[in-house]
Amino acid sequence: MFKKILIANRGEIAVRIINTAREMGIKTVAVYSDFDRYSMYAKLADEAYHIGESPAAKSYLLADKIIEVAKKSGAEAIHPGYGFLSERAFFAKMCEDNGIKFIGPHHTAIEDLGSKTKAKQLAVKNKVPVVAGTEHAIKDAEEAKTVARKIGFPIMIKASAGGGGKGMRVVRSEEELESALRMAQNEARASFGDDSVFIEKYVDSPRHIEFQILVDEHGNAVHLGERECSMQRRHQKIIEETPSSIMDPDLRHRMGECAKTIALAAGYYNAGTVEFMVDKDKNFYFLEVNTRLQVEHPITEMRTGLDLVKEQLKIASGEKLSLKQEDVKFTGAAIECRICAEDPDSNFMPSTGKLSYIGRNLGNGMREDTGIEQGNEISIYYDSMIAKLIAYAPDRKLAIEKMARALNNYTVVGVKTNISFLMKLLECPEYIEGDYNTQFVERVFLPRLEETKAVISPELQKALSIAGILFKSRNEKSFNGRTEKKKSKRGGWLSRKELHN
Amino acid sequence: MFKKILIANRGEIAVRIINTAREMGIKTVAVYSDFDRYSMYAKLADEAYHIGESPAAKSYLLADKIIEVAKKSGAEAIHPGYGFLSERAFFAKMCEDNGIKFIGPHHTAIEDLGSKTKAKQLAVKNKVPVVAGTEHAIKDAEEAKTVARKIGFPIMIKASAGGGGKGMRVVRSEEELESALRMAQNEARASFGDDSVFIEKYVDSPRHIEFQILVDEHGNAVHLGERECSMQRRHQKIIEETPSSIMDPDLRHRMGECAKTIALAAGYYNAGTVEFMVDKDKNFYFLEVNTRLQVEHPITEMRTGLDLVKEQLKIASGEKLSLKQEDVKFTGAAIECRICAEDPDSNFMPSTGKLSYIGRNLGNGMREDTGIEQGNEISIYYDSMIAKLIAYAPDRKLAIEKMARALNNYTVVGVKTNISFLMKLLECPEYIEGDYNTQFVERVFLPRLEETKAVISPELQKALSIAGILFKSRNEKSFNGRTEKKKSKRGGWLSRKELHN
Amino acid sequence: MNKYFINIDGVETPIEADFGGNEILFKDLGRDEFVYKFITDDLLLLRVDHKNYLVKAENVHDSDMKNTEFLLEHDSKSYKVVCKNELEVLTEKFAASRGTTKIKNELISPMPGAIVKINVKEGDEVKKGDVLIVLEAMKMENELKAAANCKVQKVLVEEKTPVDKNQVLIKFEV
Amino acid sequence: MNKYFINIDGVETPIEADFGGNEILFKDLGRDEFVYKFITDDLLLLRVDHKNYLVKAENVHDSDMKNTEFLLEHDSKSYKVVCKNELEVLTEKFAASRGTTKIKNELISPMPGAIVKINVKEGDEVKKGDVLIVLEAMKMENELKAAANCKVQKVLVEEKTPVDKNQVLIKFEV
Repeated sequence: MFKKILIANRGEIAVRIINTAREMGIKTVAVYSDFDRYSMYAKLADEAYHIGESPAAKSYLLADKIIEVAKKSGAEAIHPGYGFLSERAFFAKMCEDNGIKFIGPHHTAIEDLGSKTKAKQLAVKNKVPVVAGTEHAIKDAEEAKTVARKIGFPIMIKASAGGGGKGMRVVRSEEELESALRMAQNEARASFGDDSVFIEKYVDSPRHIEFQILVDEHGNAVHLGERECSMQRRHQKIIEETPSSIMDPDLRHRMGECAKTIALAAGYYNAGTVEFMVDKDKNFYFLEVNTRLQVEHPITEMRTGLDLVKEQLKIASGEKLSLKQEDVKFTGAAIECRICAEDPDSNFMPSTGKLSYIGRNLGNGMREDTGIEQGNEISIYYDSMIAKLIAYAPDRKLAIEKMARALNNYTVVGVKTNISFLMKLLECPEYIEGDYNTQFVERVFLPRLEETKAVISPELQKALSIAGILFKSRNEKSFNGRTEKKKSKRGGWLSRKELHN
Repeated sequence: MFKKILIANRGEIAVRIINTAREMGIKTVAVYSDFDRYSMYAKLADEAYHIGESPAAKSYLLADKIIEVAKKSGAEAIHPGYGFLSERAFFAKMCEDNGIKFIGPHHTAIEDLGSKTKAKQLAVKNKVPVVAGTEHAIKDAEEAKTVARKIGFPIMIKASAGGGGKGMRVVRSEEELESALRMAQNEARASFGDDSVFIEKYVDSPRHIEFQILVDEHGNAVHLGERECSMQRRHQKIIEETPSSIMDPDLRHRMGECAKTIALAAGYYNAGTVEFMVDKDKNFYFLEVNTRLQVEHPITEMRTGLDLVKEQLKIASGEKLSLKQEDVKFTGAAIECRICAEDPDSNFMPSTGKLSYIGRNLGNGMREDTGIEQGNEISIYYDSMIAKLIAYAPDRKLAIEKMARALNNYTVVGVKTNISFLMKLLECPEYIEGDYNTQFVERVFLPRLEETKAVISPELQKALSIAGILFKSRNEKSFNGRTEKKKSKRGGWLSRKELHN
Repeated sequence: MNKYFINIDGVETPIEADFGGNEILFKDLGRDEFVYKFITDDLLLLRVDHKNYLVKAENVHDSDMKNTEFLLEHDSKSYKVVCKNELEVLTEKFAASRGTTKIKNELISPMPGAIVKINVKEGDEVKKGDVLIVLEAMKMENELKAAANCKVQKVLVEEKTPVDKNQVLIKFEV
Repeated sequence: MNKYFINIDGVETPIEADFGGNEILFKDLGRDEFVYKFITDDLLLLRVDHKNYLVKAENVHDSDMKNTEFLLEHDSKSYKVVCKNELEVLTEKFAASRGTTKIKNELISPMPGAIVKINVKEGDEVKKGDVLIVLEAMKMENELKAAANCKVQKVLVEEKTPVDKNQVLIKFEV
């Protein structure tokens, strides 16, 4: 096993990787931008190196710089996390050329699977079902039009190198096509440094279900079951859970086998995720392979008892998988909610600012993966995730109850968050019944939210009145330039006497 | 099921109970002393009532006052937590007399089992093995001497109403007897309001192993396996774990059956804990029954997947146990460490003060039960526990690795803590091998600690030198009455420029 | 005791209250006792008749905040609480009698970011919902749309330049 | 650059260092660069040669703290770091040459609590290890013992009364 690894990432996933490494006795090297100099992960790692300015393009995407730090610090391997350089074949190759182990697949497998077009060809060749569409990058608007006419609208434009909903556009008519193509290409270029996109038939209201796989360098593969990721908004996952309410053992077996087949056909090794669309009749279609750890991997960890980062490290160091398919046991139900700094009331606009207070109450059955501490700042440079809350319980109903309780007790001051939005989602009957698809949030839930008006009880009316007066009085004091404001800033007591004198 | 319950307790156990109640849709009523007006649990409950001054005798032990609040608030039941009134038969009876359900056993069972002497008589009658000694309260020093001579020194004096090591004294010779008896009686009176004590033969270096049981009002009982609690200092548990390294299925079955037998013989219902001593040859002796939830109950929850507070609530509302003994499944290994505000370098003297900073990094496999937030104060009024950390993993080795990692990342500023002490305990070979008993800490570990001297590497020498200079420079600035000190108090950045200008 | 007029979420009849110490007298609603603590500047723990309310003020630090309008969040729901004292009510009546009117005639950047694209130029007539500017922030492209039909008077920013929160991007003719 | 003399955990030879900006020059140990941040008053994140050190000062708020002695905790181990500048070293040498000596002649309460029992009275000769006072705090009885053989000059407290931290309980004859 490695003695020291470098983590080419930041935030919660860097913390997550440091934790497992430390438990295994492996030293960790963090890299940081100006902004992250004293961030939680840079503090927790054994060593930390500055690699550049705050914008990712000037730090976390600087492959050369990161390789240089790995060599200087004596790190034997690099864990790329998710995002940034994690799915860039050239970076995996650079590691290899410099004698550093890339904790991920071989660069040729990233190329073959990371490109959605190539992956699709591979799926077709191995009899894994796919949706109709192009199997190669679209050259220009003319070709896009030809293809679209052939398979018929609605169609979907997708970035070949994509993920996380970036560079994706649904097009319902020919007029929209040209501008949508351009925007998708722009986003793809900005996000992945590669503007190639492809087109496929748009399956209406599918479920998004993905399978976690583990494959070693010796050709052994297991799948760790599904993750239901249909609760999305603009292709951004909001809530993930396992098991999926539509899954049965037979379907799980068939989809899991397809997932393994495609990975083995590509010569893939590492942990990985094979994404599928599932339609109303439980037909499934291969979508793409994410050749890295997923944001939502913890729910699989809870339900299988495995540590996926540990499995990645063991695979990368050449070990054989320690378990066979029949050893994988599924227990209980797990749900993940992503708490983000965004304003659901203003079209989910990201919200920046300093987190002056974070109040948590996790307790029994709750896990939190975060890279943020009270006093930290949410900046414009990186994504808006504050924390992932993961509930785990013997069954789904109990897991939902735990999650609702923990969300209700999670208080963030300083930025707007999606916590209330998440709570409303958890409470809605479609979610409780497990009866939702990728269109649910945008087509059903958001319009319904706009119609709903909170009912205010006389008790609450009184309490809000008093609260308003107290905030008002406090501000008036502080406008008058008194010292009370300063006192309360330190989180101390502000007695009635102080306030009303 | 109840619609509203009152929690006659404070701190982490009140938070713990509120959480389960909320998950079950039950409203909660907190009671608070002056000190706890805005404590975490009093904030989290749906309602909160002031019941008196900070000393427990003037608030949390005021049974009348608590019953009054229960009636006023419309609470149907009272959960007593642990400590305070949780094992006082008169309080259970008061609840009953006032038409409020006591979430615990019938008051007669508390009397019979809560008294160690009566419990011992019951054990003997039901053929559960016990240690030689008195089966009734000692009248005076004369009687103590007679008994001690009969069973032979060393002997143990124990409070009948006791728990948590209070009112316990080991006596090795007749000279020590009288003063030890007096101190034990004093402590027992102060802690439990009852100074009756009894005497038994002192078993040298036993293990302390306890069994969690659940018994309903319909005569159904299950045991949930053992908790190994031998890692103690002055009868205070430090680290608890399950399973115990000495346990085998046959011994577990025999001890578990004894635990159920004694509970059923006493007409007990509720969750409960039956404590045993186990000697080197795996002979076990019944010690006592704790007729309430234990501090260390979370490790049993992790290993069985059950929520013990939920089970208590279901039993108290008259439901039958939903599981039989064969339904109880044990998975993985769980360890609990109690993080306390105390100074291991000064004879574990409790440490009081404001917690100006709490840094945590829990993540995968760690649970924290706490009632403390950053900015809160550890006072002289209540116990010194800051938090319980619980590690859960597929096996014991992995659980230890997780715990060590999480402890290392748990930073408390403002009071001294036992964190470094806990870490050293986790790392010692006897703990890793599971080869320890109740005498290990005091006889082996502490003396060894005193001999050990930290080795300082040249790198660390440099770092500590710089740290010393930085603290010194910072203080000099602040002594000069400049503003830098204030800035850093708010946890903000203190740039090199600010500091050295 | 000070008199306040409170209006929650635009309900027609405002609540009147006399406030002082740890007591409040609501007109028509009776007298209540309460205790409270500011956990931070923006977070208030309030206990009225023994019931806990954790109330967060969402707009305390908005630079354009008036001290009469509070966006308060409780139990994950938001409420607009307008809270005026006697003087403010009087001042307002006076201003209203003089017929002051204000129309938003600017497009303001809702957050710090970089201008990716500007779709309009001086003199353009735009319709409500037209995309005026594409702003990139936090790795996402955000479209800033026209709030009403109007005419562009001046574009104050250029493509590929960074902008601050609340920076004026476009001025419209009124 | 300022010169410092540092001694860690009583090691014989002190370290000499020239300190300034974000650089330090150790005599015999070479030059190092570092960055740092005070997370709180008592908690320092220090990065020397890219290695992280989270260092906690345990005695910064002790009222009797001298600014030359620091009890620092790192990686759950404690170290006594004595850190003097040139002036302090000189002052000390001067004091030593005049032969100043100090002996603790008081029993001080280590924490706030209540006196449960007093075992001695004025004039008593006590031996090292004798229990002088039983102090109850945090529901535990704590025995305060004599640090050396000595004679009680005055008992300053009474049974069943509360005491503060650092309050003088007993004075001894020297």
